[in-house]
Amino acid sequence: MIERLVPQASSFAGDIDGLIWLITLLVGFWFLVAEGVLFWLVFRFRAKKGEKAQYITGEKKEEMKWISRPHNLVLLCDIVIIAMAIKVWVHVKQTMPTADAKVNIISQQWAWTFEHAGPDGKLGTEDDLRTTDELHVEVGKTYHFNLVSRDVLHSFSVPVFRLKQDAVPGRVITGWFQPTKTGTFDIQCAEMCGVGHGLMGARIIIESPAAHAAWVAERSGERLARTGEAKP
Amino acid sequence: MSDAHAHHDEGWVKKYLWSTDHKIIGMQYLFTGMLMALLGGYFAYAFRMQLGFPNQPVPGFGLVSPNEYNALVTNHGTIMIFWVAMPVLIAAFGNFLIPLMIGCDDMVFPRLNRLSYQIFLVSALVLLASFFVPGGGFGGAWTAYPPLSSQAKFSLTPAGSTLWLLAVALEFVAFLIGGINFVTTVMNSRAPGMKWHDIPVVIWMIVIASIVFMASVGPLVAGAVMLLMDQQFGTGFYDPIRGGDPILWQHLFWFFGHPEVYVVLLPAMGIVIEVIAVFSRKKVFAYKMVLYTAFATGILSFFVWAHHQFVAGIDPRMANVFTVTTLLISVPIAEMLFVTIATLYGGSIRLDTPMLWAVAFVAEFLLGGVTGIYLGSSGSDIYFHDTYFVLAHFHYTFVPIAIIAVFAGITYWYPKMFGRMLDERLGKLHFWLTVIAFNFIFIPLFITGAAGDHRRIYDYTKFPDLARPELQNLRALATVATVVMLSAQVIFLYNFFKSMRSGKRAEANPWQANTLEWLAPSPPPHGNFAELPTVHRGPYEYSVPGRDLDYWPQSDPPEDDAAPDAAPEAAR
Amino acid sequence: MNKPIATTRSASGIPTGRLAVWWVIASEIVIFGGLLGSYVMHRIGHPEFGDYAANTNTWIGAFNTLVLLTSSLSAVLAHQAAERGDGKRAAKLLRLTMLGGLTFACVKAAEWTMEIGHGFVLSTNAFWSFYYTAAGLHALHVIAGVVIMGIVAADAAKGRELQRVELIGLYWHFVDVVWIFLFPLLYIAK
Amino acid sequence: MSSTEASQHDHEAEPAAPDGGHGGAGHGDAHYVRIWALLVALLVVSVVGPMLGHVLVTLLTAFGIALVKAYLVARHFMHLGIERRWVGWMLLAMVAFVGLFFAGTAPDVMKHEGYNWRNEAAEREVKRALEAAHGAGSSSQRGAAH
Repeated sequence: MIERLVPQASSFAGDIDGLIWLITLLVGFWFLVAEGVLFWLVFRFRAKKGEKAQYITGEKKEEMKWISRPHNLVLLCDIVIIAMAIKVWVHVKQTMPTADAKVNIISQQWAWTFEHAGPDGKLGTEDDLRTTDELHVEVGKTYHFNLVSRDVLHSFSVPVFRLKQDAVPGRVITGWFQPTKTGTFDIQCAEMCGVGHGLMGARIIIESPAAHAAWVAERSGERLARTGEAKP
Repeated sequence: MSDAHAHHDEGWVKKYLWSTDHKIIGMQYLFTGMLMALLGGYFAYAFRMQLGFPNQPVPGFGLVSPNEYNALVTNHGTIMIFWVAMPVLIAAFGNFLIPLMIGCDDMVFPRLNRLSYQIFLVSALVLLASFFVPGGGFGGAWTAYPPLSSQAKFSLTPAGSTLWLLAVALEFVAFLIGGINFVTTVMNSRAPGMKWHDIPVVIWMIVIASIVFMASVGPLVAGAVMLLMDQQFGTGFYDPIRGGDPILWQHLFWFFGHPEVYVVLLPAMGIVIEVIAVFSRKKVFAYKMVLYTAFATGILSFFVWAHHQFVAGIDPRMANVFTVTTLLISVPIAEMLFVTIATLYGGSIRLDTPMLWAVAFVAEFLLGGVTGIYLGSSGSDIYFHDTYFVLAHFHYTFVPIAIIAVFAGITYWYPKMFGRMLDERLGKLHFWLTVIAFNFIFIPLFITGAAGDHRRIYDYTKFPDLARPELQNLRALATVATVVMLSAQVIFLYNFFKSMRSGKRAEANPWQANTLEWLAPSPPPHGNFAELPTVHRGPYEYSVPGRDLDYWPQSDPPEDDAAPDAAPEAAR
Repeated sequence: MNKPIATTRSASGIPTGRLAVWWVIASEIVIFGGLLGSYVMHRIGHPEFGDYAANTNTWIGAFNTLVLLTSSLSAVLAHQAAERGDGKRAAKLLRLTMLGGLTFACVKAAEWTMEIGHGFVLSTNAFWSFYYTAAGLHALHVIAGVVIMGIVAADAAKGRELQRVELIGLYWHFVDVVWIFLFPLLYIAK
Repeated sequence: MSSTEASQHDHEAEPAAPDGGHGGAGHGDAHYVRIWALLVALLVVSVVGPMLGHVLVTLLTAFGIALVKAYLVARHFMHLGIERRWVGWMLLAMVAFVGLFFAGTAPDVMKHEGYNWRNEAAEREVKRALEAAHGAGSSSQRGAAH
């Protein structure tokens, strides 16, 4: 359903879309039944000349079952949804699979800064690559991210990943994703962050291993050239 | 108001502005709420136009700048919840109905009641003032998350955010005072013979809502004091750099914010159940079950707040707890709707305007209810959080609550309020235009939300994935529908004010209803009843077998010989 | 203004005024509860608050506790007098209670002056922010109580509205109970 | 509770009526003075207890005794002991709501780390303040570090 509007580009996008499907089926059924009964009753029991309404208290046992049976069924549906929701949640947000690579995501009014590992493949070293409003990741690798904010709340949202996480100043929040599809997609800020909130977009560029390596090489070449000029 | 009661010597100011009469105070709340609704609707018009037709001057507003856009969405939300839904559903209907429906002459503390309205009025004026200060109105969303709301260097609205906060805090004070008055009145001043189970559902709902409000707003009052100190006195309660915690505000806010949904939902449900019983000539199906579900909802509503914060940086383990509680609250709410629908069974349904609104409430609210499941279950909320899907969901709850149910209430009690009938034809026209346009606003927004539209963005052209023409067409459709829905309200206003002068005169009980307010003349004079009534039976004894009339007012003395074999519950 | 008949009914078995005061107290519990709950979270999470709290003066806090406890006694004795219909004595005892409230406020003012003189102001750090906010909110309640009590005492002296003596007393005891918790939270937990 | 005719009594207008308040519970003024004396004694304990310097004793005397004091004031001065039972429960329910708020909020605010998050700002502030207080050693001015 969602995948027809937004492509799935992460390993857990399918899980979340599946959960949405399940909920749609269960609540859709209830919704249609309830609407159907409502309109049927309004039609069936419309006022007719000389016909008096029935006197039903709804407190007798055989009357109550019309409420208590749906009640139990709703409860059952709830339990199914709870179980599936928690399963997806634990997978996406609570457990962290082993990382192949790491990125730092720094949000501020109103821009995103991304820190990628440089040619040495490690984050937090001299040769890290910093970009603004452009996140480069390699398809198929599991990434851990550290999300921080420099000023107010922001939210790192990648619709194609079905991933969203608020950034809170003072906190480091970690999470993970594994891109599964190459392409260039939107990154949004999904938490009100001031006047420029509407402009705080970025792009995620998911590349094949070769393309990613080429980008890293090109960027670090540029970086070296720049620092070389700065420190003759 | 009717001329028949103009013989009082009091001046106009004393009678209408300085009155302690619960009916006048109810009207004050109603008219203030209606004015604020017009303002909130105007705001919606301005920002919807910007979204539907980006960066073109909006007729009647001009070009919408980003900070104006933020102030518009923030204050649209704040106004519609705190200055429309609350005053109309709780204060206006509560004030007007409670003394009439429980059969007494006024609220227990009439002067406190007047004070409550005056504080409310001041709060509305403070909010209005906040739009005109340097920097403009507050634009940090109605949730006012710090540090954006607490530090002017981030929000760029140094005065606007403080005035906004003050206005909200004053509004809370007004409703605390009003709520205490409501609860005390219902507990103590019921007509002789009116036992707990003879109280009409709508009164129960207003009382439960008032108690839920009272119990949930406390932490936020404390939180608002702390936020005010952060804004103006240099404290760092929510400043992480100085040992504070922005997440604390989120908890304080939503501990109130979620019960608040039920604070307005319950009175709306009460109005709808009242109308459905009268217009289907049926006893409310399982009256006690309605009360139990209302209690259960009220209590459970305190346990669910953090589902607004699943991805806000709270500990992910807590999300599991709140998913369970959130989905469980669907059980009493679903049951309340089932009971409402079941009441229709076997009825003799007349589709007058109030009934149309009441049925529409159930039909529309169902969609709002079921879409809540997507957001309450943590796994799918990761995607839907802060998208237009959320927005469409809560508009499918709040519009039925604050608009549809309110229209059901106004059209139903209008004869009692003003002594005249509304025009049915205009009423039905207004109904169909409003309800159809409403669906054309928010169904498209469900779709754009599912496609990834995130909230509070003034221009989607900056997001390549969202700037697709098919999404933009949906946004434009929603905007056009908004304009239609807002225009339809002109019909209502015309009908409302014209009928006040020239509508058909209403008798005391035009709908042939049972509850006590219909015993009083229309409109009721000061003191309400010629002789304070005594209650002999429950409020929903419609179509009792063995009686010629299909209704049986609560105050009618029992006819021992007239209906010897009536159902025992009925003849108690 | 004539009292409506509504005010004189008592279907719950509790007189209207007292019933309303119970609800006032209920709504105050959650206000103070939210603030103190937030404080306790920070207090436990931030061990350095203990060092900051060492700068508060336990003896002043204890003295103020004694003042409030004593004023609560005079408030309840005023209620007893009102029950017996002795408005004069009730008014006298209420004024004694007001004196307690004023003493409390004056001591508080002196204490704060001293602390501010030492450089501990509202914005010094989170502990002092909570300290001044919580104690300040409580002090506002004390001052409001004193003002209302003055009005009630004036009426009671003339033998009017004697039931209000109990109502303001209930409120006063509640303010006392809040202080009973504030005292260890702000002064003793070091 | 029922709205029997008998209880439709005009309490407001006749405040001094024997059933209008709680004075008729058989207590004279001496009873209240005794409660007051007990409260003062407890106050002394709560001040002296922490001087022993034992954490558990401090907590017990400070907060345990606060609970006892609050109970005494509520029961005897506010007359909750002879008020309708539900009033006490209603007030306790409000306290329970505060407890609920605390329970839902503390995992995020009281703690500074959890699954996949760390409140580094708070950790830094604690470290800095403790070092400023104990590292510098000037006990008279600690706390005024800013």
